Amino acid sequence: MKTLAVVVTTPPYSPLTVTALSYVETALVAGINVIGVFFYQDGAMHANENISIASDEYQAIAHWQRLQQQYQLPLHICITAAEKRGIACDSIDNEQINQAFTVSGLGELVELTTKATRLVQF
Amino acid sequence: MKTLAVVVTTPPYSPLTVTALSYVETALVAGINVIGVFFYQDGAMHANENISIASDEYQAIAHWQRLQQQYQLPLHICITAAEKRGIACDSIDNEQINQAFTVSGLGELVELTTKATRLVQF
Amino acid sequence: MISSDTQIEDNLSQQNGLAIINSKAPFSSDYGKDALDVALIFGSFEQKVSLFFQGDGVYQLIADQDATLVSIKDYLKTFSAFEFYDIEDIYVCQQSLVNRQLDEAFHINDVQVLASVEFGKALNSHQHVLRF
Amino acid sequence: MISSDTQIEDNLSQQNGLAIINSKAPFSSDYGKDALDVALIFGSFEQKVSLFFQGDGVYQLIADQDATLVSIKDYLKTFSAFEFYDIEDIYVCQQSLVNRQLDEAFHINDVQVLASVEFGKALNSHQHVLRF
Amino acid sequence: MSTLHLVRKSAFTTNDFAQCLSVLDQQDSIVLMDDGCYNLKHPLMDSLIKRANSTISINVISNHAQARAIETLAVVKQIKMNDVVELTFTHQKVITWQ
Amino acid sequence: MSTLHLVRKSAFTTNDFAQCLSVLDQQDSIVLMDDGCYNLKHPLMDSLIKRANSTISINVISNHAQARAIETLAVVKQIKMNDVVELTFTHQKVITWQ
Repeated sequence: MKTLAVVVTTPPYSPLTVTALSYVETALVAGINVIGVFFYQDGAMHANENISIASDEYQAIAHWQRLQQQYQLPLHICITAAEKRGIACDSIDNEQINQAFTVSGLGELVELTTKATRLVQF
Repeated sequence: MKTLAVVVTTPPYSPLTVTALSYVETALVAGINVIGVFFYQDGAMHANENISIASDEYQAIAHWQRLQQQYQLPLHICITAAEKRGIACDSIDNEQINQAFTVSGLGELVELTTKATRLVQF
Repeated sequence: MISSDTQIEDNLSQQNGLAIINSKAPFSSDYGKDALDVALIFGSFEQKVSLFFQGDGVYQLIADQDATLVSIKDYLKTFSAFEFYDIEDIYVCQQSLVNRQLDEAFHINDVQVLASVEFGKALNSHQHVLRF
Repeated sequence: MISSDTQIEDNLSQQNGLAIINSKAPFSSDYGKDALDVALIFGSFEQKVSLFFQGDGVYQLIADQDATLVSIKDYLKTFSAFEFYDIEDIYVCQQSLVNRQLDEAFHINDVQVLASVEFGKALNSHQHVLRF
Repeated sequence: MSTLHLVRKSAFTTNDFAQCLSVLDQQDSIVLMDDGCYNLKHPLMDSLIKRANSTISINVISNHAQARAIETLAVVKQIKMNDVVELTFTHQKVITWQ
Repeated sequence: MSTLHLVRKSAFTTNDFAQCLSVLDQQDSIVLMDDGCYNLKHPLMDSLIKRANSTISINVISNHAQARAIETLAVVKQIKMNDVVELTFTHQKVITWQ
């Protein structure tokens, strides 16, 4: 079976995240096994629970959340990238991290990469 | 008297913020009246209290804080830019905002610009 | 040392207020929107602001674009409010248009197409410059 | 539809693991450091990883740099650990060096300078590619 | 070992597209997306199209080009996101130029 | 109305420096800083230096160039940050190309 892993390095307030979302959702609808999305660099900001985007603008985070719920799509954020960008990752019951995201290390990227038939970066 | 206003649009984890800091500190040491630094776009992330940069790397935020204390240098963050980047600005006793920074609107940029003899962007 | 001549020149030039250079394409970053927000706030405080479009920034002015096709809120539509905010000086770099094979067809009126030297001169007449 | 031929080719090519293209200069963004972190983690998990330097990315390899002069932690020094992590395939684009008037003097050993076609072929032999 | 190249940046501003073209192989395909659509009007595109005996497939995501009011060229195939997903698996790997 | 131009980007990667040069006036000064130091080796610099009767002052922040192992040119003045602060006020305005 063909598997896909996706790396997102653009922040949630960038219009470029729309393209990443559209690609991942299209793959899921087509029945591709998307084994995970790894948010690295500015992509880690997607997991910041306090991000507030004007309601008339594209709600990238809500859309990722929806994909996570609907398809059990694993969304990993890189802990180092997140902490550098002001998301405290140390507490257990963390109010700053959006619950749709899993705090992971770069080791998760290794796992996704070795398991995936294709790795695509956005 | 010559007055200077500075706009910072680069994030605290970018090496480019070192240059901005060096410029502002040099101006202050030279006795220039720096009427304020306005952090806009990714620059707003400087005010995120939870940012954790490895201790062996350049501590940009601590240096800005030092300049604020030593020279009473006003550090403004743009509220819209900050909220987009996950810094909640609505509460009164805000634990997420570094106390060295003042939450401001773009109107503050207008004021700085009209008062300053020179406006420099970093 | 600051001469009094410089001071006078400063005060005179201050009449021309802020120039904002737009250098980024409209739909791949927040730069265009962030620059627009600055322009409108200066306008609403009745401070003189002029807009310059150069490089890929010229794409912000091109007619017939539709951000909704890529699910983005169309902030370019707000450009039509420039008149209301007394933002009257809108300059576009002709060379940037030519390089990109773009016609002088814009989605707002009163855009002034300038050759590089004139574009530079218009920029030069301002007291402060921000670039996005 | 996925042919079984493709599947076989995939499994074979997987031998070559991950290629990381470095395209950014070292001291103005985190890209170089972020790419390095990925390379080292692949190395420590004993996964094959190769490094490619192209465009301004070639500046990451140039000898005699000193990040401490601009108060930055010198992550380039960690490049000397590549051997320890079994990262052996380090390629640099010759044309990028020539364009920048750079000599083939690097701060690590065993850097392979390749013309564009060979650089492309080396890249092509990898299963996955990330670019920073 | 064919590669799918996703081009997301304008060649008028950065050299990412030039770097992509320098490693391009005959079996490869290009998808212009996001600001990469602007490259349809760039001199690099002319030289790519004129490459003798080129077997390289050039595609553009139609709504990305249309949003930007960029006219596409006859030799460039207009595709949608489901085509990009399909191309992902008909090529052996993907490189994103952004 | 002289302008101080702070150039922070490599012309090998982006076109910011080219845009700067297109609006440059005879009384202006340039400071190469951060990745702008790489422009010392760029063809655009050659043409700038060769401009007939040029009165444009070209400067580079010495530690920024040295950190990058970039040799400076004889016609380019090596300066420090306090010079940049001084130039800020001996020119009528500052444009940052980043």
